[in-house]
Amino acid sequence: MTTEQAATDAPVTHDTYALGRRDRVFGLIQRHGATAVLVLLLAVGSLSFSRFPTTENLGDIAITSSFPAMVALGMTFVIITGGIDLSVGSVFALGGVLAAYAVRWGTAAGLLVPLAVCGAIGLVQGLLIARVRLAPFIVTLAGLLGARGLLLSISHEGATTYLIPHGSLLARLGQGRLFGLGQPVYLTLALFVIGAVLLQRTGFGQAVYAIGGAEDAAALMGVRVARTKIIVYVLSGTLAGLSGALNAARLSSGVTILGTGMELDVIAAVVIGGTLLTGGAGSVSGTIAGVLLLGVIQNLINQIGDLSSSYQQVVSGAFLAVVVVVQTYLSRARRL
Amino acid sequence: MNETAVALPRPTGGRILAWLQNYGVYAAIAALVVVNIAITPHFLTVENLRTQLVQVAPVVIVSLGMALVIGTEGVDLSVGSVMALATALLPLYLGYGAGPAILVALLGGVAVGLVNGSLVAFVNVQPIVATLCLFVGGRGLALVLAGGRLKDVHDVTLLNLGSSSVAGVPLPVVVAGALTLVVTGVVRRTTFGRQLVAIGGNRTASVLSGLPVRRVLLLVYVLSGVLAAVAGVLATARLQASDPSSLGLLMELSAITAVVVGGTPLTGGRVRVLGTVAGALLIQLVRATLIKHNLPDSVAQMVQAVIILAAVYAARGGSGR
Amino acid sequence: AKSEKDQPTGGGGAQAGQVVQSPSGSAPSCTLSKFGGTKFDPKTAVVGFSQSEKEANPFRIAETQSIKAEAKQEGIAGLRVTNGQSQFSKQISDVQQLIAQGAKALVIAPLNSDGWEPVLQQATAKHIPIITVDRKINATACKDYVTFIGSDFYQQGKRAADQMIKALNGKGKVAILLGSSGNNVTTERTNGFKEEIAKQAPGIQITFEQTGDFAREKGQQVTEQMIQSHPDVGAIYAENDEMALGAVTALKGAGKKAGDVKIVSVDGTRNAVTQIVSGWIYAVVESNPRFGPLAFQTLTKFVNGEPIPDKVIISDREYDSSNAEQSVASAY
Amino acid sequence: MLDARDIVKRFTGVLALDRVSLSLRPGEVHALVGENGAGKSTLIKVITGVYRPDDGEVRLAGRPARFTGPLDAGRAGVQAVHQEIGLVPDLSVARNLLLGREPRRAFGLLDARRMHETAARTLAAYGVRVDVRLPLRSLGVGAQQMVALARAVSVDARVVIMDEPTSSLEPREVDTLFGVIDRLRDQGIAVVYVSHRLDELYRICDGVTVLRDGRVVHQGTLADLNRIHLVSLMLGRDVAQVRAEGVTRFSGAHEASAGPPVLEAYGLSSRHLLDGVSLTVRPREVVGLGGLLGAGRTETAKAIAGVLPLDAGRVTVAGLRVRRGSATAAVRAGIALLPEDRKAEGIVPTLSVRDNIALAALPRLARGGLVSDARIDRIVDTFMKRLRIKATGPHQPVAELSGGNQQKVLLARWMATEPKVLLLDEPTRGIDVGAKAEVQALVDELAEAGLAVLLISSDLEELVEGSDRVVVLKNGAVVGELIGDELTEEGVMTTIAAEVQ
Ligand SMILES: Nc1ncnc2c1ncn2[C@@H]1O[C@H](COP(=O)(O)OP(=O)(O)OP(=O)(O)O)[C@@H](O)[C@H]1O
Ligand SMILES: Nc1ncnc2c1ncn2[C@@H]1O[C@H](COP(=O)(O)OP(=O)(O)OP(=O)(O)O)[C@@H](O)[C@H]1O
Ligand SMILES: [Mg+2]
Ligand SMILES: [Mg+2]
Repeated sequence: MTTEQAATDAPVTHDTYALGRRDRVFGLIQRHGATAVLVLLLAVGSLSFSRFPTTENLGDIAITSSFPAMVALGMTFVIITGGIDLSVGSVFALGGVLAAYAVRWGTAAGLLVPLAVCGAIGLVQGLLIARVRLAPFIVTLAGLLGARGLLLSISHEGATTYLIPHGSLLARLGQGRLFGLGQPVYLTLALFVIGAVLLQRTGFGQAVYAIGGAEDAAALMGVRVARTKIIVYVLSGTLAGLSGALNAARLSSGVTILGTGMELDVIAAVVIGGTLLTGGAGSVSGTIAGVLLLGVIQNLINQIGDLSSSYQQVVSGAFLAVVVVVQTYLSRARRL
Repeated sequence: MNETAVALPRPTGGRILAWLQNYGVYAAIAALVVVNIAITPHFLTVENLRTQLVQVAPVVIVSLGMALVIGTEGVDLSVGSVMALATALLPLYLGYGAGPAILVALLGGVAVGLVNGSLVAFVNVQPIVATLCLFVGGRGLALVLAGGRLKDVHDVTLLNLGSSSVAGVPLPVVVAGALTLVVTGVVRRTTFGRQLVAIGGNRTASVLSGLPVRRVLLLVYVLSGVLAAVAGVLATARLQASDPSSLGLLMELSAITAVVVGGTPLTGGRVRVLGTVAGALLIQLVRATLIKHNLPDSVAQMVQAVIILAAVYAARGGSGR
Repeated sequence: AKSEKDQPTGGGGAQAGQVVQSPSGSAPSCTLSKFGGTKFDPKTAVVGFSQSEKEANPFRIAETQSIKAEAKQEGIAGLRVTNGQSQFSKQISDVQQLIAQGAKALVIAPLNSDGWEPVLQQATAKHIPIITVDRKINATACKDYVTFIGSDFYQQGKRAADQMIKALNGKGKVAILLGSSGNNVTTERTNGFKEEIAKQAPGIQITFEQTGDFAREKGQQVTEQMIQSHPDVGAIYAENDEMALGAVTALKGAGKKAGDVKIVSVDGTRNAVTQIVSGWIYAVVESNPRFGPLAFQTLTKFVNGEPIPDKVIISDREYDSSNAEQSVASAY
Repeated sequence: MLDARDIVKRFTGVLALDRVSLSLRPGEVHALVGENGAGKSTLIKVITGVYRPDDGEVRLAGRPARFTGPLDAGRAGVQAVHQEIGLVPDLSVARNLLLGREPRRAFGLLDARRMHETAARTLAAYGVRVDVRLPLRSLGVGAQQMVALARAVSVDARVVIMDEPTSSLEPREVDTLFGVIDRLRDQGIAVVYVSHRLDELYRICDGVTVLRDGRVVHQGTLADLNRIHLVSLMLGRDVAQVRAEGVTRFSGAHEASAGPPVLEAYGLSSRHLLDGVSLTVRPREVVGLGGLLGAGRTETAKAIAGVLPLDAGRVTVAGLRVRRGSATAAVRAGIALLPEDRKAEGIVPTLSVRDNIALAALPRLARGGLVSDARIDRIVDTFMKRLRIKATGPHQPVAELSGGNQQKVLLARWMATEPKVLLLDEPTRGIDVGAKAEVQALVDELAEAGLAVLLISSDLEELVEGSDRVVVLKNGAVVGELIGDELTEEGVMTTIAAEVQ
């Protein structure tokens, strides 16, 4: 039968396998380059600063990173679809204020209200992007303004800071510790596991990658492009809201001045994690490494002791550059 | 957009919509002006016109560079920091007179542009991240140079840049206008201009067609840097002080918004210079209106969000980023 | 590099350190034992100072400098300084890191009054005395933290209002250049001002209030817009000097004369005081940033077991045409 | 089975479909033919619900079917393989093949292992033996096309539509494909088959629909319609005229000059892709590159054009060495590469036809960095006429042109640079008979004019007819060369089949 013959005469495929090995190695490095750099940095830090590798210090890094991490998780999905979400910073802050505002009606409200509102913001953005086909950058930029405005109007132009009463369930949720680590850390880890499964092991995840890789092709292959996009932005909004709410619980107050510039940090973390802003490639594990990387950098800068605030910025800029360059060399983003 | 992209359901409309897509910004501006004439006291005065133009001039100049960068499917987040850098460099060299000082400031812009450009063109770092590095570090550097403190500027020549005017037109506006013409020329008339949109449209094809892709990219980011530096100098002259800590904060977002509202898609491959200028004007008018009517910050921000969306909806070019 | 002729930059030195207002809080009551801490020697111990914003404006520069200078003078070797870069989350983790680095005492300039829960928990667990400077922390003194040293922003607002009333002798239209939204300082300086005006001078209306984000450029731009839309405004209350100076530039640009529009502001930076002399600014309410001496005095007292008040309000000066000339030198 | 009735589709400017009807019987293989831009792809997209028709309706098994999109159509059993391969390059082969219907485990989680097994098995039946975990990108266009086919057919379909499926297939792959189509026919599945390769049509199609300028000009059984007649219908010229011109073909007139070769490539090597490929082309000579998919022909071309990073080897043009790994240098040296993948590597979709044509020649059309629109217009005008590019005007966005016309635009782009060496990778892929003949004639003409031409084509007939000499590649190495009367389709096939010594 013809197929048999075709099969036997098909090109010798050892070269494709070689190609395969090389490509898989690339993929591996691309996914774990950030982790490599992170390990390196941890080693350097531990060797140079005695105060760095203490459980307390590392614990602090973990808890501090866990909030941006949740936001970055949502951002990872968005960026893999080839989109971007600039609104997360404001939404994060809004989530916190809403939680503190709504907790008067009970813990449930304290969590659900921010999730609902922030999810709704994500929904609106998703609709505008997927259905009206406006550029994500601009839509979410508007989202950034809108959410901040909403926050200000709730808090009377930021004049009132709502408090989360001591010992309330919500407060304990954010402040409680387990085996010496803050509870949010575990929640974050759990969310990332779920995220990884969602991305790698479900049809939705496949759709996300497909859309980022080639939206038109994906559409022709019957992927529900619009629906997937909308879900992704809802996800991002909700996670930002959740992170904000938990952070408020930890601070036991809805601080109004949070989250400015957070979006860029988060995007940087995701990209350093090996996710391509062009979409179609990326991983959740990389993102967590990226977030921790930024956290560690901050911590190390403080370890160095009294750098002036301006120098601190210069250093973290330089750090970022180095990391990004290394990251890019590890994972050749553009092939020809 | 390619065959299949066109295939995806696109809102197709009659002439009006087609017209709107090209002239949406201008329509929006017109509308806003009319509204203001109706509701805002003392709006239709020369002084007011002056104020708006003078305030928008730096934004326009930065947006011009941003438009070019976006044309190559890139983005430059560092523009705000470049402005800070320029303003920080100025007073350090004013001792030699305004000319040299300004020159140094512009060189600062070139330097930043070179770094951004090399990261993007040679290392293939994604533009947003590449420029993020200097977005963070640049302002820090500026503050280091300035010793962290604001300095008053007394040099008359420099101050004149901000205050004097040619035939009744304030100098910053003249500069902005001139630069607009230059950039228009670059995009329309020069090989460089044609090549940069081609690169934005399809980088692989551009490489295969033997375009000097790397050189073009490098140059684009340098241009963006220089223009931002110019804006920084003008802003300093107007403020009559060098304030690296706050000058040009959030400028990158204003500029990007101006460009996109002006009808240049973030997907690259197209540059609309005049649209960009209009975009900047629109945003300026919106902000002015909100301030003049003394709206609280909360409302102001939400209204801005809505108007930006409306404008982009009207001026919607291709879809994508 | 060769810069222009010398700038009138102050900041350095300890001239015009802070003067404690006759302790308006409760009488000295908080002691080490009451707080539950243990005695230690500040000179040898690690002492952390957490600054909230970049040292990029006169106030912060002077503040940090004064802390560092005083520490040197007192021979406190183990001073560690962090900077929150205006990001609250960062300041929180900064302080936590200071604790992790074994700080025995903390001096904090909070970016925000609320949201210190995690820090306070860690600190109290280790009985680390916290002294907050320039802004309060909303918690119980002598339990969560030891004491607060600083100005009373509400008072500053009130005093600005009084100056304003003098300037307009009781009637006219006033514009406010607000600080950045959501900031405690903004809120209190606004409330103090408004309530005093309402109480003392019903003849004065506040017809315009927009945020200038504590920045000169924004202050200038907003003022320019205001001059067009509210030409009848006779005075401007700027919630910090930078915005006031921006307003001055704007007025000059609009061809106004010095004194046409009365400006009252808060801070007392050297630039502002100079503008009083030249007549562009009517009066400035000082907000003295030189916390170093007072902070370390208080700390030493405290660890030596002496009682300290749970609130140390410093007496801020006021600059106006009468004293500006001779005070310029001592402004920061 | 499937009925499309009086379909009308308008695009801004063009009436792409004008009351087109098409009806299929179960087990029928129906040929859909027409010039480039006749409306074939558009019709297919209307049927599969990608476009909404401005008028008319599609009926499936008697009932009106208003598909909301490909997914919907697929569910109803209407599958399509689109002209531009509708797959995602960065996803793995397996995921591309099974996207949307992956084998599941508990909780609806994907079963990666079974997914890879299934994928490997399915593809093997199409003669594609690759590691299915690789990103699709790493496969050649041909292989990708096979994946797309496998994807469309492997779901239980009632109608399968193939838009130019063979445009990048080897004769052997074509056989495989036809085997598949026969199977479909036996299962009573209706097939719509779009191709510009007439001989293929006659091999497998029963019915035929001829489109011209969006209108149906003939419908019937293919057997009743001889080749010449078919062509005349497509081109809209009368039979005599067509017979006079000959359906296609190279004149083969030009005499390769005996002079020194203008293009010399020595030992081009690149890990996994090429090892030591050497070849020379003299002026006025057309050298063909033969080989199976993945033999490395595209790689060879790209290496010469300086876009494939090389481990070893050098390229000289007219004796002058070309800087390695620089496309710019290659272009300056006079090398022009017409890429295989028109959409990804060729057109700049955001630009107009005019700007696309002028792109490569810009430096030559400019003085001191300033472009002269007059000169550009002149060039563009000449080539649009000369290549009969079908567009509403020089300012129409190139993305709106039909595949064939886009190809012509790319040819024009390179001719405008007046190159010394022309590398053509699948130059007639997806081009209609009329245009094909033009292009082939053009290639002759260019050779006549003294160019050195390197021709890559999966269409053996074209390769043999068009080339003076064919170099055969296998696994990235030269395995033979055929000149003169050994240069026949059989000759090439046997050389390919022969084991490497
Ligand atoms: N998205 C679009 N916008 C405007 N015009 C279009 C669009 N798509 C196709 N056209 C026009 O519709 C006509 C039919 O195009 P189509 O792609 O169906 O031709 P085709 O028969 O597939 O040609 P080919 O054999 O080259 O693929 C052409 O004139 C083309 O220019
Ligand atoms: N049928 C196939 N089976 C396995 N691998 C393939 C197949 N087709 C292509 N490949 C892989 O794709 C890579 C590039 O193939 P490509 O098609 O570019 O080569 P080519 O000789 O130019 O083929 P063509 O020009 O006919 O498309 C090859 O190295 C090969 O590993
Ligand atoms: Mg077609
Ligand atoms: Mg090929």
